[in-house]
Amino acid sequence: MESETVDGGAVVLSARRICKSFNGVQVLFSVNFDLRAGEIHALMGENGAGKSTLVKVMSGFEQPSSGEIVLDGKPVKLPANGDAEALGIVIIHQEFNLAEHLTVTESLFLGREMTRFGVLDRKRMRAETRRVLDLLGSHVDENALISTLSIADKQMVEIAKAISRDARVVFMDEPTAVLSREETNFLFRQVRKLRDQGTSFVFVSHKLDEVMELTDRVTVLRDGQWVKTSPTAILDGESIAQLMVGRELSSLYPAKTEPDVDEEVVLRVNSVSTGYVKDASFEVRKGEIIGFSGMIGSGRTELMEAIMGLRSRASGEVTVRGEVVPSGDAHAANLHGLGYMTKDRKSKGLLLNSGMMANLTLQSLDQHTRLGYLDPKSEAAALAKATRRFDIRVRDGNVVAGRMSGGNQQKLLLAKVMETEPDIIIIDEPTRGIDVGTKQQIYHFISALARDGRSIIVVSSEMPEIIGLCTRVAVMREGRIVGVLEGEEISEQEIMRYAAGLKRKAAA
Amino acid sequence: MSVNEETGERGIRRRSWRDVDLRAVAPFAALALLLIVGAMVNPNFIGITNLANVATRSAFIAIIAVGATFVISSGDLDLSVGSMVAFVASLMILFMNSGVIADPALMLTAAMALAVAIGIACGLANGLITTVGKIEPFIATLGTMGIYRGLTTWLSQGGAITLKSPELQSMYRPAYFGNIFGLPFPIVVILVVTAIAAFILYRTRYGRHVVAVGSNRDVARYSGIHVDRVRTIAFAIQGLCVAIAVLLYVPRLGSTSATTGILWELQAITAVVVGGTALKGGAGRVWGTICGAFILELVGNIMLLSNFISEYLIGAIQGAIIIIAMLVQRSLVRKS
Amino acid sequence: MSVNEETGERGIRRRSWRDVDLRAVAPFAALALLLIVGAMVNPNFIGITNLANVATRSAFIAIIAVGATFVISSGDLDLSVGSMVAFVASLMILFMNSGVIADPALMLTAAMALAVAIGIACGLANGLITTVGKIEPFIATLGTMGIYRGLTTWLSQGGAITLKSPELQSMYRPAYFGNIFGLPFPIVVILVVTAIAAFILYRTRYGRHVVAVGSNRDVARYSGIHVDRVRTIAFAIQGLCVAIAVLLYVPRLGSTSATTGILWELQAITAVVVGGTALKGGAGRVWGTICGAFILELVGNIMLLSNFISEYLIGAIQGAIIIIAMLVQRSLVRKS
Amino acid sequence: QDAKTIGVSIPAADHGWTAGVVYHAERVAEQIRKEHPDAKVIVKTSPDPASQANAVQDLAVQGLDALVILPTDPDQLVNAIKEVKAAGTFVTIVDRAPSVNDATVRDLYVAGNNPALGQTAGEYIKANTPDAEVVVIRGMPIPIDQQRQDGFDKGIAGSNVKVLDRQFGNWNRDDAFKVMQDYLTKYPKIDVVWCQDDDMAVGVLQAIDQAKRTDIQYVVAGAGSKDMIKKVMDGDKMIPVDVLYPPAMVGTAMELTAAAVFNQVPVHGTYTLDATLITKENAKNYYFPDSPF
Ligand SMILES: Nc1ncnc2c1ncn2[C@@H]1O[C@H](COP(=O)(O)OP(=O)(O)OP(=O)(O)O)[C@@H](O)[C@H]1O
Ligand SMILES: Nc1ncnc2c1ncn2[C@@H]1O[C@H](COP(=O)(O)OP(=O)(O)OP(=O)(O)O)[C@@H](O)[C@H]1O
Ligand SMILES: [Mg+2]
Ligand SMILES: [Mg+2]
Repeated sequence: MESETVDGGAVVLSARRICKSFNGVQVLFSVNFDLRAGEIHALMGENGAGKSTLVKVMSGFEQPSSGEIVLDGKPVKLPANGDAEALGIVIIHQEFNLAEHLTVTESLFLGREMTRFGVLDRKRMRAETRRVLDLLGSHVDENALISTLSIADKQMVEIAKAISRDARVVFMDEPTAVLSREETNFLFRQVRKLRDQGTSFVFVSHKLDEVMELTDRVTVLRDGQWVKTSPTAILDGESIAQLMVGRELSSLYPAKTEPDVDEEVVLRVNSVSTGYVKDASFEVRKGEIIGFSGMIGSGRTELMEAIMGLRSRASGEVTVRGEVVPSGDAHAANLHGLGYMTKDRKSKGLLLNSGMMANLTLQSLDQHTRLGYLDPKSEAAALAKATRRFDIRVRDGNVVAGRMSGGNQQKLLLAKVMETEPDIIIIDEPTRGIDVGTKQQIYHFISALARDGRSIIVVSSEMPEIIGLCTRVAVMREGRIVGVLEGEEISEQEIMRYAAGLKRKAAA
Repeated sequence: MSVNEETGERGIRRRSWRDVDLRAVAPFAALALLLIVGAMVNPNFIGITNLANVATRSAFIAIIAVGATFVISSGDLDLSVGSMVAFVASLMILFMNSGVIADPALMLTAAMALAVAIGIACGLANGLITTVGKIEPFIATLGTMGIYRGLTTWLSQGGAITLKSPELQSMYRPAYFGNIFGLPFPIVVILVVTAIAAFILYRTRYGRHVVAVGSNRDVARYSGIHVDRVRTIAFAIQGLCVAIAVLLYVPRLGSTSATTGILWELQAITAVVVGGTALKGGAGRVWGTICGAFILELVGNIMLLSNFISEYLIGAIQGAIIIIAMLVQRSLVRKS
Repeated sequence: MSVNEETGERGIRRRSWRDVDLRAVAPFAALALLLIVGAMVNPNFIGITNLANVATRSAFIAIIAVGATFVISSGDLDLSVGSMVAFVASLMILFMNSGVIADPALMLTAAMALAVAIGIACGLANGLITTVGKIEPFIATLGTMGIYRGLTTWLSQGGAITLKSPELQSMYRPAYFGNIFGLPFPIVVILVVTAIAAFILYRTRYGRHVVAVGSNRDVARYSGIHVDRVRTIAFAIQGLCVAIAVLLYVPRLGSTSATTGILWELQAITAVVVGGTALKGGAGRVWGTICGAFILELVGNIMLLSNFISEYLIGAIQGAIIIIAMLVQRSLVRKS
Repeated sequence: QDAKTIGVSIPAADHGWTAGVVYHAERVAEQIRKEHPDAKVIVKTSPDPASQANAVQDLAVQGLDALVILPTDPDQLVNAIKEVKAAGTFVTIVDRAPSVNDATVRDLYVAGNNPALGQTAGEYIKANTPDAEVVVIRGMPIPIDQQRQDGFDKGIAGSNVKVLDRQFGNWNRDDAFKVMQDYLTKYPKIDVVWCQDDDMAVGVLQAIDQAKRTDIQYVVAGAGSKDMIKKVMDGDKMIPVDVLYPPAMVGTAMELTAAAVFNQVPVHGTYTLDATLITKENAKNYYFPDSPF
């Protein structure tokens, strides 16, 4: 733990008795928050606790319903829409804040383009972009269109955008949720450097280890209320979790149950190739949880999408209980009992302008059809059940999906996929942006499904998740499955070895 | 998690009436305003005959616009509907003139079936060119607009196509001029078509899929929806609605020409948008749409009944009224 | 974690030139195809005179469409351009006929300045109604379309407004019929306008903002861009382009009427879309747009020069050609 | 006794000729109002058949004693007209007759003569340039245009006059300009242009002028707009004649109708106007410098 905290450093920005309501529904209750010069301050809380809302209020993107923001000891009304940047306050949004049609450079400089004699200085902007991306260890091409980037790369651009501005205060709302460990390390290095130069950071994350590693102080919110602020050094992960959830947490991962060796093979993937993925073969037994690990961009998502018929397969075959699943037909895959939860909840998972119910039942409308028409009562019942089962917390049941907190969106997405009652469930990044309490719930849920005789494929970049849940782990590298690990072999070092290409073995 | 129960309960809370309903009600408010204006302009305006006339003749645009609501909700656009009306009507009349079926009742039934079939086929063609050909719907249907209109010109050899048999004509006439329990038949058709459309859009799986596709194609695809099929069917529904409009149009004038239905596509789209459906797709308001169609027709009617406006300025005032009606709507929604 | 280097390398992949450039080139490929078809249809087609004629008369739509590229890129739509042409031209001619300035050269200059000012004002009006009034641009400009057209009809009392002074007329005539180094003057204007537009769209801050606003309004707003201002200015640019088109239009026939510019909005939008700009906004291709305008004019020209097509079918075949041209474009882009 | 209402339904001013119709309808309406102070004369314009049918309905709602209608497309309006007639209203149809044009549809028919407009033009060309190669610019694909074409063909029948091409110019000067430009590209030699409408002639003349072609001997237009009649009067070589198809006919119809309504003058039946050939000699009789057309 770093200890160069500027202890008792001057308070730069603070929130005093902030209340915030949306459409008459209160989400922040008289919250106080102080940010000192040159500190990294973690903001923790369950999904929907109000972290993002507080961050938005303190950066001018939302106006508080009551209470005041104090900058350098003076109460201010922050200008809206990112204009607070002029005051040195920038924010990395939890939702991506990028326009798909622009290039990386264009996005980075949007709203503050460099010009020479009124003409865009594209060369200088490109060079500057390259410089900032390199600082962050990102290899994103500065001329690439945003629409062609992976989520992680978009997040890096988003971070680069904030870092590159001369900021006094940087709010980072779950910047690492979609990043790999290395990318996170690069980011942290940069953050510490800037912190040492006097920049203050607010770091929102559900990753306890990162919070412990990076931050100087922690503030915990629960249900929109301030619970505690204290130096990170005197806390440990467990106590933070306890503060957040308001009770003690039992062990995160449920006990593993291995399926019988003679259990039926339900899914067989036979040398499937697509654009990038080459010759992938594996099989999944009934009641099994198999993990897919690998570096970012190793092709896991692409393989899963190919299995699901969301991408056409160049060659190879997918069978479920001996029946061939046609290529390029997602609906047919569903009918075969396959279910897929995308990692990209914003642009592929949820209809952001629709309410919870429309989203939840979109994929499973058949279940609610009576004599050819949809039965709203049956849908409402499904929603009530799903909100309980997945602990979806919204303060306003009428809110559209795009306005829900990030974690609750993730839960809604999971609920949506589970509504189809698939036998074989592919979950891409199951707990992205999920708080610890709910994480535990989701793990137990997955495990219960497996015990129930369903098969689960977990694609995850979080090593502990893979190790804690799965009885078998396939590792991908450059579009190929380079090894399938079992039992004792499953460990962080071993998986890394395969992922890095230091080791490989024939697919099981 | 102890907050559970309580969150759940809150979750089920009724959809806030202020938020949702006012937006749906707004077009009707604009309509009410127009009715008041109309009544001030001319005392005849509020008479049953006049209002029934206006409602009756809004039938064509209203029914076409109901179809357009599907296409627009699914994120597409159909510019060909006006010329499709001309095309379907021409073929229908030509068929009736051909006299291949001797019995008039049978002939009429066959002709109507034919019109419906052609309408759906034209709609399907639009849909397939757009989805399979992956061409912007604006261009694809601009192309078919030219094609349908051109074929009509060719069929009519530049003239008009008129229903010849007086027997058929008098038999068919009530389809536009008749009434059921005092309600003009076209109004009955509008109501039935709209009710069915509302049912499909709000109460069936297909309707949900339309909105999902219009709202975000990727999300729809990842939810196992056949996006192209949904879009194509929406175009086919549009074609069907055009055919239904033709079934009312032919008995009214008993004839068509290459100029039939010119600019109806603009009117239909306007009706949809005035009715509260956004052109970007992702939400459809069928009842709003027919309200929009009625508003458009009413504006024209008020112009005609008012006797103090230079007819040169009619277009200008119609334009101004449409803008004002939209401003009224917006301010209503914003106030809520 | 040592894998870093290598993952990196893959990341550095250049923005694929095939992906981007072919899409920009596609309209030109369709144009080339048309030129070949034209040459086969009629040997006169490829003659300099004919091609110059076509290019010259595409000037109005091309210049208007350049403005439309801004509006469409920023995610809006302007349906009023056709009637705006009529309105601006009428006022310009009326001003010249008023004879308030005796010196013809001065009068002409003043009239041109007036036209530009009115065009910009009309565009601004569209922009403000859309942004401040928060009305869908489709409806807002449909309204102003009616207003401008109605005012024109009223100004002309339904007839034509003709430039009276023969002196002014002969002085102004070269603006359409003249040429510079053998290049017809309107073509020069197209090229200059497009070059300036391309510069603004691709090389200035404002151009960036236009694309950002069209791509994602919220993102643009969050980046501190004044979204409404950007949109309004795009409408004003559209108005300016309309005014420039008028400056070329008036010398051609020396008169306007209430029917001038009818349906030009559809043509302008078509030119923009055929040129590769998506109607959903977020990307503008100015050079593609003038290519699109030229394609449209060429299709009509080929139809007329061909000897084997019934004049009744011209519309149908034009429609088909547009669809085919788009399919050619698409297949080119997809193959890449 | 003078408190009568006359409804006048005419096409919207969508080109010069219809603009003339609107002008004359307004002019005569004013005149009737002056003569009969209690009379109501309501003039309504409509852009297409469907909206004209609506307009007729709207006029009927106001209680009509007489209807004067110049239908945009007669066959499509027969039903609407019959409706009015059935209510006992005096009906006058102007210019464009439906296929069934008898006392069941109207009381009075004031006929412009569309076939004659074509025929007069054709006969003039036949008489003056019997071996001419002619290009034709049509209006829009609607019946009256077809009637003019048929009349023209009848007019040139039995001569060596050859029609090289017929294309639509939509009664629009810009479109006519384009079509003419392309004709000039397509045909190295053109003797005569028949463009049947004065509006389109404006575009045609500009195109010929631009191409500096001297082979075209003259242009025959039609309608009788003040600009073209002026040219005829001035002896313009390119516009030696014009075929009269006066928009003022609507005024004639209104006057006759007023006579029927107010003074019970029996004016039933058909009044046909000639498609007079305007030449340099008689041009001044048809020149109205104040008309917008
Ligand atoms: N614009 C809005 N309109 C309505 N409700 C909103 C809006 N923004 C946030 N909320 C609600 O406020 C509550 C707090 O959301 P917030 O995004 O601040 O949570 P969070 O702590 O960031 O959660 P997470 O960890 O899941 O990101 C949620 O119930 C959310 O639905
Ligand atoms: N060298 C390369 N050539 C072509 N495409 C590549 C290359 N490297 C990566 N890609 C792209 O990366 C994608 C693989 O990313 P995918 O999302 O499937 O990986 P992932 O393992 O799921 O990573 P993530 O953690 O980002 O989800 C492929 O679709 C491919 O387009
Ligand atoms: Mg959040
Ligand atoms: Mg992945």
